[in-house]
Amino acid sequence: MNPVQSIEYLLNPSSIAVVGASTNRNKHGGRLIHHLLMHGYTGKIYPINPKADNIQGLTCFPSIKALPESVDLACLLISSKYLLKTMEECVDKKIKMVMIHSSGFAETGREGAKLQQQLVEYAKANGIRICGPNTIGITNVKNKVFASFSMSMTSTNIPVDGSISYITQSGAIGGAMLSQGWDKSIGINKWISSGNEADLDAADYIDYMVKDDSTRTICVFLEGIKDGLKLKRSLVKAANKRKPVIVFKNGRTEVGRKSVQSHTGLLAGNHKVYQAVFKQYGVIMAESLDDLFDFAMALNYLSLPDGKRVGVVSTSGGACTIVADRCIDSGLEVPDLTKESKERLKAILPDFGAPQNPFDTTAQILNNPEYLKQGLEVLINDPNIDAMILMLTILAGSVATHVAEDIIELSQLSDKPIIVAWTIAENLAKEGMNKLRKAKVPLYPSPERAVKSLQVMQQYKRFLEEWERKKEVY
Amino acid sequence: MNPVQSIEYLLNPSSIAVVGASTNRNKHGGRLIHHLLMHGYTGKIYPINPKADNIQGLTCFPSIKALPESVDLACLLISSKYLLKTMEECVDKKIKMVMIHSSGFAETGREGAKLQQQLVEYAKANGIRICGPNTIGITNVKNKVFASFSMSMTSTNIPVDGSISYITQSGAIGGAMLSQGWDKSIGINKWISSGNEADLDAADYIDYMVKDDSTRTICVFLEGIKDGLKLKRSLVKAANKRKPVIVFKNGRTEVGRKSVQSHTGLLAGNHKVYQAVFKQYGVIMAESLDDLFDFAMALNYLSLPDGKRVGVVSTSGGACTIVADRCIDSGLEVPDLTKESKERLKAILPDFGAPQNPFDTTAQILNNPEYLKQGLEVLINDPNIDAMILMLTILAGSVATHVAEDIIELSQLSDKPIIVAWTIAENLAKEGMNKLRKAKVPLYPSPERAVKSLQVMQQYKRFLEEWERKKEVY
Amino acid sequence: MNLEEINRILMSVQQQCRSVLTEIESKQILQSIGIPVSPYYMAVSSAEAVHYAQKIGYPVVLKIVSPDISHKTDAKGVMLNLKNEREVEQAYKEIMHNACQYKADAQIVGVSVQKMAKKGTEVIIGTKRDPVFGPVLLFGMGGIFVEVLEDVTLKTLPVADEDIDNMFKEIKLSPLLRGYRENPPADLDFVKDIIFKLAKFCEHYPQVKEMEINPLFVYPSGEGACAVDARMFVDN
Amino acid sequence: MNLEEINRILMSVQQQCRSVLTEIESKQILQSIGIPVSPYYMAVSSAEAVHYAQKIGYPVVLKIVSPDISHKTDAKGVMLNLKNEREVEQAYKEIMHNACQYKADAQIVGVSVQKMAKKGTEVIIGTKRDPVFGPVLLFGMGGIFVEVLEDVTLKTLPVADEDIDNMFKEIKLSPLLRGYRENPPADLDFVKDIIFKLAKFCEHYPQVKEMEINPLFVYPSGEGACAVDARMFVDN
Ligand SMILES: CC(C)(COP(=O)(O)OP(=O)(O)OC[C@H]1O[C@@H](n2cnc3c(N)ncnc32)[C@H](O)[C@@H]1OP(=O)(O)O)[C@@H](O)C(=O)NCCC(=O)NCCS
Ligand SMILES: CC(C)(COP(=O)(O)OP(=O)(O)OC[C@H]1O[C@@H](n2cnc3c(N)ncnc32)[C@H](O)[C@@H]1OP(=O)(O)O)[C@@H](O)C(=O)NCCC(=O)NCCS
Ligand SMILES: [Ca+2]
Ligand SMILES: [Ca+2]
Repeated sequence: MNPVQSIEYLLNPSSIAVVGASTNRNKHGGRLIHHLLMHGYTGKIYPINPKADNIQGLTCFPSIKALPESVDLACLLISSKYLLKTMEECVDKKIKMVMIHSSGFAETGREGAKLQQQLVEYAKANGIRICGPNTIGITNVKNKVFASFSMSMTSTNIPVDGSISYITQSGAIGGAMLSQGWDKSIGINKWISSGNEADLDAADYIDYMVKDDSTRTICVFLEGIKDGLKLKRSLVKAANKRKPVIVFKNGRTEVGRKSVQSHTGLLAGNHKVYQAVFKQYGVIMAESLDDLFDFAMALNYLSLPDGKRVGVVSTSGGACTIVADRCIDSGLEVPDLTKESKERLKAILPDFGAPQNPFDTTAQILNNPEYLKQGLEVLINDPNIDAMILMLTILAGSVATHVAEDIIELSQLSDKPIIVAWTIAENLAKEGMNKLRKAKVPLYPSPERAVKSLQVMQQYKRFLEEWERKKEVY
Repeated sequence: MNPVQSIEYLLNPSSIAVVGASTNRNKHGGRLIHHLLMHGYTGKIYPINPKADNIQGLTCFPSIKALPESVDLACLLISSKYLLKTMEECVDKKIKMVMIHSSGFAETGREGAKLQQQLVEYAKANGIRICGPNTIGITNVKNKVFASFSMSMTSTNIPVDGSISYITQSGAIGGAMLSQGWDKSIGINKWISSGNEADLDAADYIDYMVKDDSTRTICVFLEGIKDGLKLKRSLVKAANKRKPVIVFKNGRTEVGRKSVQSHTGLLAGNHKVYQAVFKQYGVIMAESLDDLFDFAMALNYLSLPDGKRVGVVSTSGGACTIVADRCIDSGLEVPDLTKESKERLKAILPDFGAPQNPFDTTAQILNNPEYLKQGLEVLINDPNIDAMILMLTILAGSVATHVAEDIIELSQLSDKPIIVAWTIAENLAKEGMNKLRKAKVPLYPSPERAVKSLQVMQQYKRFLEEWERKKEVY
Repeated sequence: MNLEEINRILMSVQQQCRSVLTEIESKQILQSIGIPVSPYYMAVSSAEAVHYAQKIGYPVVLKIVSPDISHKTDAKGVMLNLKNEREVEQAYKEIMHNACQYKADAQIVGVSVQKMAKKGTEVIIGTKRDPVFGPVLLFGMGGIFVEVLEDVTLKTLPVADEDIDNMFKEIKLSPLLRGYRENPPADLDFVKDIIFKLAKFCEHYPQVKEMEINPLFVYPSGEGACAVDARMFVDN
Repeated sequence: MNLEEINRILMSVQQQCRSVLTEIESKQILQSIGIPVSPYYMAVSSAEAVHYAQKIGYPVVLKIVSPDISHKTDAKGVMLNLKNEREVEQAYKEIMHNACQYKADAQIVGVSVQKMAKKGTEVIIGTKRDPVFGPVLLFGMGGIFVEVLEDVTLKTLPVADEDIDNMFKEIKLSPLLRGYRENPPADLDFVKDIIFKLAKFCEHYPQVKEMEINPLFVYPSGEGACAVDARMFVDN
């Protein structure tokens, strides 16, 4: 079965067998079953455990062999010693896709690597595909498939209409960031912890996401790759489909490379060469962890800006300056407004306001929140402006909610991207912030992260233009 | 009255008159009174408003003249037109310190600048000091003085034992960050919005904080300075007292400078020269807004590391690599452990664990949380290690709280700094995170911000050594 | 590409179980893929050196040629700007002497006599094989810059026209290539052509592990460029 | 510091209501604060130029001297490496001709004849007055680097020994100062001494708004340095 088809079974299984399922919800086998049930998995779940006949309300079977029918996906949560025997039972049962959660393979050294190699050869010989080993699981929010024992599965109010897909070679980092992203209502819909990538690797998963219509943006936490040319082929497909791929490359320094090697058995490779590949194939590099979802939000929710001329609006003079400095330092421009725009601004401003870009509504907004919307409207419709960055400071309570609604209204009327930075304690403007998040307006806690995300959109736009000119070489 | 004495009246007033107080809590005058009362101000409050005789339960006076006694501080919250008359009354009443909240001065252009100049000359001639104009207020948490109409005053569970002082030339940015800092239990105790600094300027406020025993770390949001030599004298005092000064300098680019000029009337100056001054006088530069309190936390809570050799511990291999990469890229080292340490690690590790720096406890920590503490103990006591960076990922609930308690215990036993990065949604590990914050263990949401803060501590340590050798020239 | 010439050279290097090509062998390969090199002759005596020097025309450069000495300057095996017979003879003797000092057992092929190339903007072009991504092209400012500043940029193959243009823009000292103050813009089209030729050669001969032209003298636009020194390493 | 000499020069510049000092005036001031400059003479005819050239010894450099021309190279007013009488005469005529072309109304003081200084590591040293922080020292690599790379670092006065050491470390090309490959370490103690002298001069004469030595040729440690070109601007 080709990789993309097998990944369809991984992410959209109509039935799942969990070998090593447990009644004890403090054990991985117990947690995985609990998470599947908790999130209302619609398919059939077959817990496999010789010592139990009922696990968390589900009839339990002693072995794969004992199953009444085949299943789309088998999650193997038993120690590596018993794996080969269970794999044989899977083959007999015509199971095509297995997820091997057990560790103790290439990441533990030569012995484990040999065991892993045997497993791969057996699977290849018998037409069965492997996700892992050493994977913490997968998630497909829209189809309610939460097949993972990561604690991130216990997150609450997970956004259901997301279109960001996140592939990670580190289960722990993957789970940690997933919980943070969902907590900020970032629409991460499909999540794959790929583990040691003994069989299916990041390139295969990218191929799947490129074909997947419900995926608009692909994030990858990458430690190393065995087959660079295969990865390049996947990146070509993503570029041709104009689907942005954002990568955090781990193991950049000498010490980092040794650390990747000792924790995964993977070769982190030469970071400068990775950077060259990423630049040629339009991959957006996440310099820090936060960048991954910061960039994904902007690229996923907004259409790309035509150019790099930014309109800046804020409720504070100091904030206008921070955003302006940051734009100039990252190669964006903060152009002057047209004469008409300045006139229109003068008309709505109190006497001492300055009709210019950046535009400061001053604290007057507290008495008259309309200022912000009127100011935004003038700037976003100015022909000199390609995109807007709006920085809110200490608006709280009802004023904040009112302003959030105005921003949402405007962002729906224009296809020039509007990005919002809001530097305030969450609890003081919870309602306003959640409205923006629900309406898919990219929202950042600091001006620097907002400007960086706009700069990346502009960079990706230029890549797509370059790609049109050079893609036949690739 | 010299500046430092007058600032004592500003921050520790035993009595406050609020000219322009209002019953309407949606107006600045109403909010300021409300915030004073809400936080239990212990001194006397005299609201001044000709149209009312009782404001929020306090007897109201028609004018300063009508006051029964002098006051330590007068907050003037009336339009700039009436200010001069009110100032005359303050002089007659022997009031020494006024805070002028009104805008409409130098920040609005030539007219306002002239008005501001008249005000300053009158004050100088009559021995009265001014904070502002255009200030949003001050706070002294320990003495329950919340004399500001900034919404940040409505923050809840504000830490009461803080020793960070924050001076800001932008009221809105100041309030926005204050609310964020308090929300993360960062111990910001004294806060001054200095406004247009017509009289008292950032150098005066730094002088005060250097002398103030309850201040350990000074943060400054700086747009521009008129008297550079005066600022240098204040920085000398701070360096001699080994009190770190962290500055976010705004208005760095051409567009940024114009924006500062138009919003404050201040000259942002040549950024390269500011950077030179900061380097010579040991000022720590906040490159982004988050840096200000990120660095303050580390510098305020911990003793400086002896060198730049970092021990890295994490619950995830991927996280070990990220922190290691980041340390190397910022000039820190991740040295090998001594033979003894390696032996001690081997003893506590499961068979497949690797006794090395960075040290990965692997997911085994879920079954045996003790691993982390044991691992930490070995590394922190290794003679090759000067400081520790610990990255936690997806530990949730009780395991998380247990681990937090272990970290706190260790940080109290050793004077080598321990810095924690915890990448997880707040709600999944609230209890553990709040324990760390209460115990003043610097906690960061991402590995990059944790490493940057340690790097800054190490940089400040080297400055202090250099300062000993060169201070007689200054 | 003159395949027979290249195969001949690579074959002979392989027969001698060597993995390092001499400067002369590397330059012969460059010539056969159409990359200009400063004219050179191989001399095995100081008399021959003088003869070739007169043939090329002064000033000339003398360089040690030995598969065991790849860092010629460290071995004091390079003498520049030799203006007459006496200087050439003197240089020949010194180079041979220094070579023995540097590596007594080094197999000395002889001393190359080269035209002292006209000064141009110094750049460095190279190729390397990355274990994960295959052949990688390198471009940067030559001489001290490439080492102290690490002012280089990489591209992997396949490579498009736009990628090479980006290479010229990505390096810190790129204003020097596009004409700065009184120095005219460099012949970047010619350099691009050289890079494409190297890329083709690299794909054609996977056994060539690493190659470096350092320096390539680039002349003002329309005046081309000249490979002044070159090194090549093959799998063996 | 030779105060009379300095005051004399500054006084005469002020009397002529000028704010720009010529290269010669700037060098005279440098000499009187103890900073070595390449020997120079002022010639007002091609014969005088030849006379001084012979006095200094070839090769020499001829440069236009005019308060109205501060960018001499742009005015093609600099002729380097003149090896004999004929070249000096020719250079004199050309410089005078170019000066008129460049700025017809420029007041020409004459043509300076200078020793062609021995090549050294090119650095730039300057002072400027910042409206907020007062006098600021500048140090960086000279020539193309300072412009393309902006490889400079600043310090404000007062300045300590450690601050100057930091200056030498802070610039990107600092390895070149501490001896790189075959070039020996530069005489940084001598450069530090020059910087301290400029700092003292700057504090002593607040009317000097801006000063720049570009380039200063720095020789290997123990061999000092030499100001090859200098500019000064005063308040007027
Ligand atoms: C796979 C792994 C979790 C199993 O460890 P474990 O849970 O301690 O192992 P157990 O022996 O308790 O087996 C788990 C359950 O499967 C049952 N079991 C054992 N062998 C079995 C078999 N052949 N078939 C079915 N069930 C079996 C056990 O009885 C147990 O059930 P119980 O809890 O009701 O007793 C462990 O070996 C491992 O690899 N842990 C690391 C996993 C990980 O972190 N992966 C990725 C991180 S990014
Ligand atoms: C100072 C300022 C807030 C006053 O504006 P305002 O509140 O709209 O002004 P008002 O005219 O309503 O006066 C405020 C109160 O003072 C009263 N008042 C007016 N003149 C007075 C006087 N001479 N003495 C005492 N009280 C007076 C008013 O009656 C009013 O009370 P009320 O609400 O009970 O009617 C306003 O001029 C201003 O400068 N705003 C910007 C402030 C700011 O943002 N500063 C720093 C931001 S970083
Ligand atoms: Ca839109
Ligand atoms: Ca401690």
